[in-house]
Amino acid sequence: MTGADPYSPRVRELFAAAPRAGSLGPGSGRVRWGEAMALERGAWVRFEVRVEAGVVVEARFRAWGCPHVLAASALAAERLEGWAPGAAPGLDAATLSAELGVPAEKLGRLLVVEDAVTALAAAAAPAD
Amino acid sequence: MTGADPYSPRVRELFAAAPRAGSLGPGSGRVRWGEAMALERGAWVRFEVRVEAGVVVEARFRAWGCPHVLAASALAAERLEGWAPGAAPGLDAATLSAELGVPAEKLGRLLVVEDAVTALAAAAAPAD
Amino acid sequence: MENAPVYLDHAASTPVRPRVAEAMCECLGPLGAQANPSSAHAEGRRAGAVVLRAREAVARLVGATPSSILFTSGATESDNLAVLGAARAGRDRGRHVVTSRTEHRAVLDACRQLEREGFEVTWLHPDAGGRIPPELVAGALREDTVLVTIMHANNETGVVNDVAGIAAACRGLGVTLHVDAAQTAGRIPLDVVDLGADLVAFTAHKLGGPKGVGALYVRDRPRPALQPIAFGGGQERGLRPGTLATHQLLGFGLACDIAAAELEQEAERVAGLRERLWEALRPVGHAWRNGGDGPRVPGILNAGFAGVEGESLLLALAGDVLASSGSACSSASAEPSYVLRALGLSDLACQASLRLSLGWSTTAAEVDRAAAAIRRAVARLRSIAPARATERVA
Amino acid sequence: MENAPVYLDHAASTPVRPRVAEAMCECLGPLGAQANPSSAHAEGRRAGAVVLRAREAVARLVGATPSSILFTSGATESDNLAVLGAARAGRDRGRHVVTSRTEHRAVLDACRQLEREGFEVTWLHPDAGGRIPPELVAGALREDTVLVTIMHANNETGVVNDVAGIAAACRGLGVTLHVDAAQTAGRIPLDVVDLGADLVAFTAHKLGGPKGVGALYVRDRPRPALQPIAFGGGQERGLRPGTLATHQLLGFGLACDIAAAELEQEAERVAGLRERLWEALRPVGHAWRNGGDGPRVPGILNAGFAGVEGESLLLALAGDVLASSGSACSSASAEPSYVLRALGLSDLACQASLRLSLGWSTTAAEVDRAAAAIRRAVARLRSIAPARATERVA
Ligand SMILES: Cc1ncc(COP(=O)(O)O)c(C=O)c1O
Ligand SMILES: Cc1ncc(COP(=O)(O)O)c(C=O)c1O
Repeated sequence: MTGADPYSPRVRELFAAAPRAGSLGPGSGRVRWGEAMALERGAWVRFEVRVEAGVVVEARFRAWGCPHVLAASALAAERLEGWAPGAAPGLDAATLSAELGVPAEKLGRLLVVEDAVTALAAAAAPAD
Repeated sequence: MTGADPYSPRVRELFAAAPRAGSLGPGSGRVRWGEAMALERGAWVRFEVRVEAGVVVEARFRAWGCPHVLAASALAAERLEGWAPGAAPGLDAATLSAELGVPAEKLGRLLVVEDAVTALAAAAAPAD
Repeated sequence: MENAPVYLDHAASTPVRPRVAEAMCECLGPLGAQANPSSAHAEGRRAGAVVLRAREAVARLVGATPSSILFTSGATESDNLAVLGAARAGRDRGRHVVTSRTEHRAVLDACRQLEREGFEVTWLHPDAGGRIPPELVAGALREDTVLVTIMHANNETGVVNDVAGIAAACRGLGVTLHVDAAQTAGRIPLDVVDLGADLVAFTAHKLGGPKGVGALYVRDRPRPALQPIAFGGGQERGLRPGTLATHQLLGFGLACDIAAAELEQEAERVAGLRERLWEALRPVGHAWRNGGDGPRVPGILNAGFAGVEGESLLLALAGDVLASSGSACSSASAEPSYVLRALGLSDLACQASLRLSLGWSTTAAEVDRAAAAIRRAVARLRSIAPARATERVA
Repeated sequence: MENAPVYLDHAASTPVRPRVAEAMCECLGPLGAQANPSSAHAEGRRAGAVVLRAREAVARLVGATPSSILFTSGATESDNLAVLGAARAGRDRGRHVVTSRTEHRAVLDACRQLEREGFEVTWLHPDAGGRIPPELVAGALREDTVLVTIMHANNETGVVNDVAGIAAACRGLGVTLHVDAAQTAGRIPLDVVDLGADLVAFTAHKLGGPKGVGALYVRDRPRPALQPIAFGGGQERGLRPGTLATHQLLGFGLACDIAAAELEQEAERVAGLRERLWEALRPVGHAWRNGGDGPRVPGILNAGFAGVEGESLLLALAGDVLASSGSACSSASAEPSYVLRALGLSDLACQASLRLSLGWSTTAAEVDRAAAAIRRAVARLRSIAPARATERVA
């Protein structure tokens, strides 16, 4: 019913600070990106990572969507740092939403974040 | 709808003072009475008059009923003084109700007052 | 206030408790919760939190979970939502409804509407004490009964029905039981679980809260099927749409809290005042109480005075006592009370009756003043009535 | 209050006018009108007189006779009573209803209920400006049309329909016309006779009055047939039962009086503030107004900002501006506004839109503060969004 705060403290914090929002600047290593968009669901997310020695050393996100989408994108970007492409990133919608306390009706939007991570994982996978 | 005073000033006045309520005391002349009762309509009315030389010189009423019935009975008793039995008393429900501003849904009750007047008129009619 | 008339019409509406009025005023003020409680922004959520606390307070008073309390505009709407909503939702299972002749008009008229919609209604007659015995309900139940609607306490006589017994009769038969508790909530201990009802109607203005707000308890498990009577907005679980009136709910909730805190002590005090009033009235002679013995709410004394007509008694009392001859909504009509008639009273006895209802604001001094005034008025009206009117009481 | 967020959500609910709050408090106090306004005694009549004056005030604001104003719990109930009541009353004459896709959910959902009851509903699409042209209504009318229900002004875009034109199209065809005027009463001149509607819904909390009270205008001559949605008590000509909430009606009436006295001047002032707001927002670039040109209520600016998502914009603004992305009752849901979609906006454009609604409490300083905050928030969110999001607006 009415009265409850739809945003958990962690969502508010990530939304307000938006750490890692934006694009990577010039630098060493390989830069890879992954993007997903579902305008009818109200989400458009893009990740960029810099990979050095098989490990993500820097991650950035851009997101258009509700606060939960922005917060989940920021959280995912944080977790992407230290990730070794080729391994599973472990950043699916269910994980992100549980950590952030996202209401059920927003799950569809978090799938867009997951899709962008998946696209990134495909783009960043080491060529074998 | 709500808010209007169901009792006209005249009804309030007659109800409060109830002039001529009660019974006739001992005295000269002929005493006659008329009564009507309709409990399901909520009215029971009785008139007593003292007739001297063919004219009512004193009238009394008793009434059980709503304020409109009591007021109409008091008004009728007042009018009965000076009335010459045999003539039409002219105290029908419509007349009484118009004079007192009685709401339409109470008309049925004023008919009981009229009936009591009619009974009185019959009882007081000069024997011919 | 020494000379103001004594207000003995708590069954029609109680004055708002001063603390309730104060809190409502604050809520209506510049720093109050002014936004739409459905709005997502901070002010909306602040209003929403007020609504939530009110829901908890109402739930607490009646032993319900907050999620089982729907807010409405009053018991009339709650009754309609319950009666029409449960019957219509059940119409594929059956079209038989059981109720009584002494229900409030909100229930009576909703049941009449169901008759127009093709339902068959069994109208139970109360016993001489004004109660609907559970056996009577049990005997009326049929295979196709979908709804039983019986009030908790009657608003004219104050007699309390054995709802738990009625619930037991309904149990396991797939019958939804609705109870109109407008006259009992906040006045006598009431626990929806003990009552065993599926739906219970409440209203704030009979327990020291504001007019225009009420609630319907809708049991959580199992949840009775209910078709809304109005649509849109999605508020109140889609069962009752419309912007929630924050200040009204705040007042309702606070009134429930106060009533809950004082419940037993007030019930005793008010019942004591009612008996004091009756004892002070008896000396007038040819007087009786309507509603017989047995459980009743503390605040209602329905008394008859032979030789007196109710409306005239009320007018004679007007400067001294404010009361009703029946329920407020029928007080403008010239009809004798259908509730008293259903008890088997004669026309004369019905019309000789007065409902004196006491509540939180009533004091012993007021009771004494009222009793003296009533005695005077009865004596005066008897002196005007035909002599035999006082003797003729059935 | 310098640092309190600017309240730009008057379309969801207006703060209660201080004079209204004050008068309501008095009414709730110990010397207020506490009795049941249906009670016949002096206190009841005093409450009844308050109700009567409120009825006159509401009637005056909208050019109606007092007897044509029924009190309800708000526009949601008024809409339901009108839509369900008129259609059901007319079902023997025909079962076709005409409405639009941009109605308030109270009307939409009532019409959906009619569909479940066997009515056929024609759902008109607005033109690009968000209006329902009278010709469109005329074209939808059939022999079996019993009800047309079209809102006066839309609560999201503020665009005003040509109701008089629609009424002309319906005239003489035995069609009942209902108009939801929740967003216009007290905000723009409104005369029910000029509108030509048979039924018009109002609510107090959009014009400086309290939440939880509204009205339905029911034309006197000819009187449209109307089946109640709730029963009992006989109040409001048997069309809307329940104890009337004296203090609420008092507040509603007084708010109408104040609105009427200031109507034209306030409409001009608020429209000026709305334009000032828009002019201050335009420099942010890639911004547009929803709802096109043509008549609109003064207080609503529905604007889109490419590259920005409404809910995030609201959260980014939370400390500075309180507004909505759609109507309050849908603000908790994740759905894009059905009203903007019906205008033909793309998903992106719908979700990039914000409803800023101004009213009696809004000042120029607040508008400037709000505009600065919105510009900052838009810029920040754009800096976070994918670069092409700002360009991609249909
Ligand atoms: C038993 C009973 N039910 C229902 C109601 C109606 O309640 P409300 O006035 O809140 O509509 C009342 C009193 O008016 C009542 O006494
Ligand atoms: C156009 C419109 N109709 C109906 C309503 C519902 O009114 P209420 O909140 O009084 O139920 C609203 C606002 O909530 C509205 O804007």
